[in-house]
Amino acid sequence: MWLDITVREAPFVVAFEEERLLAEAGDAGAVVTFQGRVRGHDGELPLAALHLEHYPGVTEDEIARIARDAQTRWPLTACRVLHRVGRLAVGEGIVLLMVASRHRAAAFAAAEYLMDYLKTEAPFWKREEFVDGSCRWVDAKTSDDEAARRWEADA
Amino acid sequence: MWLDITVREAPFVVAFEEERLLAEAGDAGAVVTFQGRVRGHDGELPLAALHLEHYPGVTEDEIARIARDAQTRWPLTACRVLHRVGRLAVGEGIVLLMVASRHRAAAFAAAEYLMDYLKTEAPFWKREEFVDGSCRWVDAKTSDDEAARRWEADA
Amino acid sequence: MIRILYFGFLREALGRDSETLAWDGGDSDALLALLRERGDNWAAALAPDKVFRVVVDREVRRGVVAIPDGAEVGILPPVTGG
Amino acid sequence: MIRILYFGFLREALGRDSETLAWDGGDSDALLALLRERGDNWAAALAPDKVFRVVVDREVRRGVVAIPDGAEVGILPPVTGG
Repeated sequence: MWLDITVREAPFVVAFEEERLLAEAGDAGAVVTFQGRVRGHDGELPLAALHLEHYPGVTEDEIARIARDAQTRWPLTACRVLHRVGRLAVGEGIVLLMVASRHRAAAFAAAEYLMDYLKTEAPFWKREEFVDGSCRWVDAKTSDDEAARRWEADA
Repeated sequence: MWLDITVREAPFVVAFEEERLLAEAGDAGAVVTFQGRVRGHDGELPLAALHLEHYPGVTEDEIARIARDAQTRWPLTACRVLHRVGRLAVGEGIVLLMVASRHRAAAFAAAEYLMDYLKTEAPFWKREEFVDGSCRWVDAKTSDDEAARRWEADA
Repeated sequence: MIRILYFGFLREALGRDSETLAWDGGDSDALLALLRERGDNWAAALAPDKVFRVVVDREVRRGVVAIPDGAEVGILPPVTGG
Repeated sequence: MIRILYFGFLREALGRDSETLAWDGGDSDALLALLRERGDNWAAALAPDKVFRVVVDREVRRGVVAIPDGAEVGILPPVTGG
């Protein structure tokens, strides 16, 4: 499996990442891409931006571990994870995940697995910046833990 | 929900389709993209191309029906389906599906649902062209029917 | 008279894309039975597991459908898209 | 001596990014207990449900981990990426 992991401030260009992945994906019949983007609202409050921080080095290692876990479960040919940090304005991309496999069921399952674990295991922290200038750390969601736990039964 | 369905011979450019979808997707936090591509082998036989045909008019209506079914199950903000027909060489894209929603679980589920039904309900037929020049119609897969049926229990 | 369209492997198996047929009325099962009587290759190509759906006037409905005079009738083998 | 790094809301709650601490050895539970004794705001910020993981020398291990002298210790609140 070709695996490439990046954590950075700069935006991502999906077309560029897709071209790289396809060049390495071998005889893949299915490519699943997930993009997470900054939404303009949290509940009723209008958001201006998110601030993301992480634990350099540890983050990349954790993502690699998660991706290799996925590889033991599904026959993946290529995997790209790009997660941004810093100040991300509403509408900007936060995370780009691309998974290639021979068949679609494996590509979908691996992409969901990776996102569930990325949300619950990788050391990223989000702070919301509202349009009124106030800031608030985002609480970890119980629903994310539950999403990640559903894979344990299959292990 | 913004919905756009195209069946055509011309290739797709993911970046172009993504830009259109994001412009219409409103406050979507999650975009899931599926690309199906022509694989170079069927079993041990090396493939040169696939030939796809469909039932014009009926195909587009069926895809729209499937997409509206998905919309009743998950809160989607935008959906784009582009399915190619004609002769598609190895490595070329066959189908592009993009789904936008506020949250990732809905976007993933809707994308899988759409692909499962696209495989089992939409009137497309594939013929394989092998490198030795011989051709063979692809048989419908029992696994695809099973994939589509798993959604019925949730209905 | 009805107009029949054949798709996928049926075109090759039956040696035609389409045909026009005299029609006294009836449903899709009656039409399939009539066509299967044309010979072994028709009976084999249009066996129940080879016909996914019969579409009348481009309106998709499941199961047996009525075919009025003047209809366009699409005979669809199992689909293999995506 | 160990070097402690704080992440996420802990930086604001504890008023620091990092610190250097004299260390006689022990595990991550011992370190957390020591830090919680510094006062109510430390005990609240480092309550069990607020500490997702303690990472020693950038090697992620689950549960209680040994902390040798000279280690870099990351104290991670529940993560919220993706």
